[in-house]
Amino acid sequence: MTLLRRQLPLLITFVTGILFAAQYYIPHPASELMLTSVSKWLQIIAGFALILGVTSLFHIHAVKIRRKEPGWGYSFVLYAGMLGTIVIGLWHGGKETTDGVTTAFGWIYTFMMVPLQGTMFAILAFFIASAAYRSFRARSREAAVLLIAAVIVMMGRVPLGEHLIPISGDITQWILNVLNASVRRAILIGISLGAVALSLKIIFGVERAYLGGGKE
Amino acid sequence: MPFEVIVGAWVATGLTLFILTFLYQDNPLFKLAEHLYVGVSVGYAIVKTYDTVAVRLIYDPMIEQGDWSLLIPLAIGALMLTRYVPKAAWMSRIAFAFVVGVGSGLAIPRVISSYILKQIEDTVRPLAFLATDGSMTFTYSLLNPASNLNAVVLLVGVVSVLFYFFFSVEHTGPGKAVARTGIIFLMIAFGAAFGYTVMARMSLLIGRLTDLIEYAQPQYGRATWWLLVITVATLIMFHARRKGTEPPQ
Amino acid sequence: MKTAWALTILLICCAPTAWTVQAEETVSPPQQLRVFDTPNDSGGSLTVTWAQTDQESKNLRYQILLKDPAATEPKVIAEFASDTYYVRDAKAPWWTRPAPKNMHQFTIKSGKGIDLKDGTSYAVTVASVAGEQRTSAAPVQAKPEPNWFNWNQINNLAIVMIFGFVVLGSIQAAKRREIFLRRIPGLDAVDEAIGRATELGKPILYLTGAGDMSEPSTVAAAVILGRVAKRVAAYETDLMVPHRDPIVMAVCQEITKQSYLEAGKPDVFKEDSNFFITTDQFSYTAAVDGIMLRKKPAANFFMGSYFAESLLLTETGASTGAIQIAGTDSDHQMPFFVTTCDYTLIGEELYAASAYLSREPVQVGTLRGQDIGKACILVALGVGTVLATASVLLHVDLSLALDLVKDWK
Amino acid sequence: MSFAERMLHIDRRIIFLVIGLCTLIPLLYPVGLAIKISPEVKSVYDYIESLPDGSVFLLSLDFDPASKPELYPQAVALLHHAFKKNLRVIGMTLWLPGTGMASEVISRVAREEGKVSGKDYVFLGWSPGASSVIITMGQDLYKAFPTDYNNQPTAELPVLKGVQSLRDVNYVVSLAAGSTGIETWYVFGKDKYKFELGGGCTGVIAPGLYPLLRSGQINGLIGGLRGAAEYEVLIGKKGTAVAGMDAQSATHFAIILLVILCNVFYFLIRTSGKTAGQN
Repeated sequence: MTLLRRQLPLLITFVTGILFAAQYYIPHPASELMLTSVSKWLQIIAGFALILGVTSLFHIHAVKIRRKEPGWGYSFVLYAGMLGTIVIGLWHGGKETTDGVTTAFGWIYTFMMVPLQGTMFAILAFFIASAAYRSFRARSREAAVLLIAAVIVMMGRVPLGEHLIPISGDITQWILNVLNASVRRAILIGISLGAVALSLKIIFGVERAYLGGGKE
Repeated sequence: MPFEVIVGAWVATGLTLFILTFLYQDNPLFKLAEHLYVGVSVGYAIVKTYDTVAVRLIYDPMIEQGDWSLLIPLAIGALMLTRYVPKAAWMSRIAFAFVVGVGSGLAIPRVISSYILKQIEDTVRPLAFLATDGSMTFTYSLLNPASNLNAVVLLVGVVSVLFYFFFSVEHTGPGKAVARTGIIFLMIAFGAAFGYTVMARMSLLIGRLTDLIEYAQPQYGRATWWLLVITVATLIMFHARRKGTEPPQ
Repeated sequence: MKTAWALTILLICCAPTAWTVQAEETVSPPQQLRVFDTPNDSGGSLTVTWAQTDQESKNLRYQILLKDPAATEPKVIAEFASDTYYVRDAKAPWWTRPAPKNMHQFTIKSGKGIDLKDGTSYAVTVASVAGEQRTSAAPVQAKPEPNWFNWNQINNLAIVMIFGFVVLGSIQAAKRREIFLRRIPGLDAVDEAIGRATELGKPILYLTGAGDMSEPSTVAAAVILGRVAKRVAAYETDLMVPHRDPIVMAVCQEITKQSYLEAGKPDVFKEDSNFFITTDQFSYTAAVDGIMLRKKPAANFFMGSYFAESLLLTETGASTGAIQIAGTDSDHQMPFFVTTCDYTLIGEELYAASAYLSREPVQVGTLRGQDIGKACILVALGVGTVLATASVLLHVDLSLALDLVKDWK
Repeated sequence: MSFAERMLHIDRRIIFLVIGLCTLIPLLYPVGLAIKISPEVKSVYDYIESLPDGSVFLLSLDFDPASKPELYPQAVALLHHAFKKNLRVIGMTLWLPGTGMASEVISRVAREEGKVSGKDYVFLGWSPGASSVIITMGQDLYKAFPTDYNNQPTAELPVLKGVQSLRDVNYVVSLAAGSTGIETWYVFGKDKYKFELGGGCTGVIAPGLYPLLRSGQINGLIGGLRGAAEYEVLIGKKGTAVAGMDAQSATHFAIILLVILCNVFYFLIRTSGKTAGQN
C-alpha cells in the first residue's frame, strides 16, 4: 500500500511534467488538443482549490469561536458578513447587476467590499510618511544611494517636480528605462533559473515538499 | 439620489473611518471593520466560485451540452478535497501531483523562452554603429534607450547584478569591484521602486479621500461629517474605558 | 563630329528605354521554383521559394497561383512587388532556413478564402508580371502536413536539457562531496546582532514571514531560525517567534528544540518561544508591533516573504532602536527593508544563506547548478556583445552564433 | 535631549496629519499643473490610434478593489478611446475580487459612448485558473468562456463574429495589480498566439515590467496614477487621475521633505558625538 501512496504521485508528476514540457515543442494538432483539454481541466481543478482555501478559513474561525479564544466576538462578525454575502449573492445568481439595475449583491460589493479593501491599503500611505521621517536613514552607503535615487524618481514622477526641475523627468526616465531595467532583468534571469531548477527537481522527484510533505 | 445609494454612502463612509482609526491605535472599531472585510470578501469569493465554476464551467457544459469528459477534472478536484479526511488524505496527493506536474511542465519551456532567451536577445546589442561614410560612431544620448552608451550601461548592470548573486566564487580581487557595482545598481533600482511605491500608496489614499469628500455633500446627508463625530466619540469612550484597565503603552 | 556625338547621346539616352522595352518581351519565368509543406507547424500551410532575378525592379511583380484538386484552373491568391518577400525577411534561424537568404519566400496559409487541407496535394506556381506581360513557371505539386517537432526551438530544448543535466548532476555531486559556497556576509551580521542582544540582556524577535511551508522563502527562514536558535541557546538569551501559519509554527518548534539540543542546553528550551497569533495580515502586524513596544527586543529578524505589512513592522522596530536584519525574496518590499534595517539579505542571498547553513545536498547542489547556469549566461552575454559589435563593424554575418541566443518560434 | 532628538521622537500621528492635509487640500483646491506625456504611455495610445475600425481589442482588468484608484481611471480612459475608435471591445478579468468592478466600468463607459452589449462589446467575466484561462482562450475562446457575464452564449454574439481564439485578437491590454497579470499574458499568451500586447499596472509593480518593455515583449506600459493621468490627457478627457495628480505632487514633496529632515537630524545626532546606542 505504501508503494501506491509514495510512488504513484511521483510517477504522475514525472509523466505529466515531461508530457507538458515536450508539448511546447510539438506543433502537431494532437498535442494542441491535449493542451486545450488539460488547460480546461486545470480551470475546474483551480475552482476546487479555491473551495479548499475558503473551507480552511471557515475552519480556523469556527475553532476560534468554539474555543472562545480572545476576539471570538469578531469571528461572529466575520461569519455574519460571510453568510450574509453568500445568501444574498446566491439569491441574485451571483450577479452584481441584472439588466443595468444594481442588485443587493452589487450593493454589498460597491458599498462594503470596495471601500473596505481600498481603505485597508490606503492606511499604508500614512505609514510610508511616518517611516520616511523616522527610519529612512542613510545608515550605509547603499541606503544613501537608494534614498537619492528615490528622491529623484519621486520628483520626476509628479508634475510639480517636473515643473520646478524639468531635468528630473528625463533623469527619472533614464533611471527607469536603463538602470532599473538592467537590474530587474538580472533579477528576472536569476529567479527564472531558480524556477526552472525547482520545476525540474519536482518532475524528477528530487523535491517533494509540494506533496504536502510538511503537512502530515 | 436613490435611497439605497445614500444608505450605501453612509455604510461606505462609516467603514472607511473605522479602518482609518487604526492610525490612532488598534481598537475594536478597526477589528470590527477588518473582520467584516475578511467575511464579505470570502463570501464574495464563494458566490463567484459557485456561479462561475459550479454553474458555468461544470454544470452547463456537462449536463446541458453533455461534455462528459469533464468528469475527469471533477474527479481530480474531488480527490483534492479528501485532504480533510485523515484516512484518505493521501489521495489528495494524487490531485496535487497532477496539478503540480502539469504546472511545472508547462512552465519550463515558456520561462526559458520569455525570461531567459528573450532577455539575453535584447541585452546582446552592438556597442557601436557604422555611419554611412564607414566610420565607427558611438551614440551618446542618454535619453534614447537604444543608444550605444545605454547599451553599455545596460550590459554592465545585468552582468554586475548577475555576478552579485553568484555564490560559488569568493568576492575578492576583481570580483569585489564587480559585486560593488552590482550593489550600487541594485540600490538605484530599489530607489526607483521606492519612489513608485510611494506614488502607488498615495493614490490609494487619494482615492479614499475623494470618496469621503463626495459623501460629505448634502445630497448624501453629509455622511462624512456625522460619522466622523460618531467615530471620534466612540474612540474617546474606548480610550477612557481602557485607561482605567491597562497602563498606557 | 557633332552629329556623331548627338547620335551616341541619343543612343545612350534611348538605349535604357530600348533596353526596358526590349526587356519586356523576354521577362523570364521564376527559376528554381520549389513548393513544400511549411516545416515546424501544425499543418495547413505550404511554402514557395524561387530565385531572385536581376530584372527585379519596381514595375516587375510576382503572382502566386494555387490550384485546388477540385477546381478546374489555378486562382491568383497573392500579388506583390518583386523586391519584397525575401527569405531573410521571414526571420528564421539559420538551422531551419529553407533557402539562401537572398532568394524569395512566400508562405500560403489557410484562412481568408484559402483552405489547405492536410494530406491533399495542391499545384502551386509563381508568375512574374511586367505591364501586361506574364509568364509563369511549371506548377509544382505539394501536400501540407502537420509536423511532430518544431526545429526553431531546438536551442530552447537544448538549454532545458543541459540545465537539467547540470542541476541534477550538481545535486548528485553535492551528495558525494563538499561543495564550496562563499561566505554570506549577512550571517555574520546575524551573529553580531545576537551578541549585542545578549550584552543588553534583552530578548530577540524572529519572524518567518507571511508564506506557508510550500514557499521556498519560508523554508529558508525556518533553516536560518535553526542557526539563530543554536546561538541563542549558547548565550541563554530569550527568543520570541510569533507565527501566522499553524504548520510553520509546528515545523519551527521542532527546529528550535533540535537547535537547543545541539547547543547542549535542552533545559533552557521553552515550548512557548514559538507561539501562534492569527492568520490575518493586519491583526498579526498590530500584535507584533505591540510586542516590540512592550518587550523592546534588542534584535529583530524579518526572514521569509512579506507583503504590505513589512513597512509597519520595520518602522515600529526602528523606533525602538533595535538592530534589524531582514532576508526576503519579495522584491516589492525590498526598498523598505534596505532603508529601515541594518542589513538585508536580498532575494537569492536568503536561499544561499539557508543552503550555507543547512549544507543539505539538494539545496547546495541546486545553488551550484544555478551558478553554472548564470556563468553560462554571463559568457553568452559577453561573447554575444563582442560578436554583435564585430558583425556590425566588419560587415560579417555572424548569425551562426548569434541565432543561438535568440528566441525563435 | 538635543533639538534633533526631540524632533526625531515627535509622535508619528502628527506626520499622519501632515500627509492627510497634503492630500486633502489639493483635492479641494486643485491647481492643475501640466502633465508631461512619457513615451511608454504614448506608444499604447499610438497603437490603439493606428487600429482600423472593427479591429478586436481585449481589455483584461486583472485587479481588485485595493488597486481601484490607480487602475480604474486607466480602464475608463482606454475604454473611451477604444469605443471612440469603433473597436470591437472584449472585457474580462483573471482576478475574482475585481469581477463586479470590471463589469460596472465596461457597461458604464459603453453606455456613455452609446455602445450595445453583444453588438459592439462583450464582458466575459471571470474564470479560474489564471494562466490556464489564457491557454484555453488561445486555443479556443468559446471553450474558455461558453457564456458571457449575462449568461448569453458567446458563440452567437455578433461582436465575436470571426473571432475563434486569441490569434484573431488585434490588441490585448492587461491592467494588472500583481502576479497574475502582464507577465502571464506574455508567457502563456502572446509568446504563442502572436497578438500585440500592452500593459497598465499599479505603481508598485511598474519598475519590474521595464525589462519586458525594453525587449518589445509589451509595446507600452501605463504606470500607476501618473500613467492614467497621461492617458486622460492624451484622449482629451480629463478625469479622476488628472484631478489626483496635484495631491500626488503635494504628498511626494512632503515625503521628500520628511526624508531629508530625517537624515539631517540623524547626521546632527551622529556628528554631535552622542553615543550611537541612543538614537
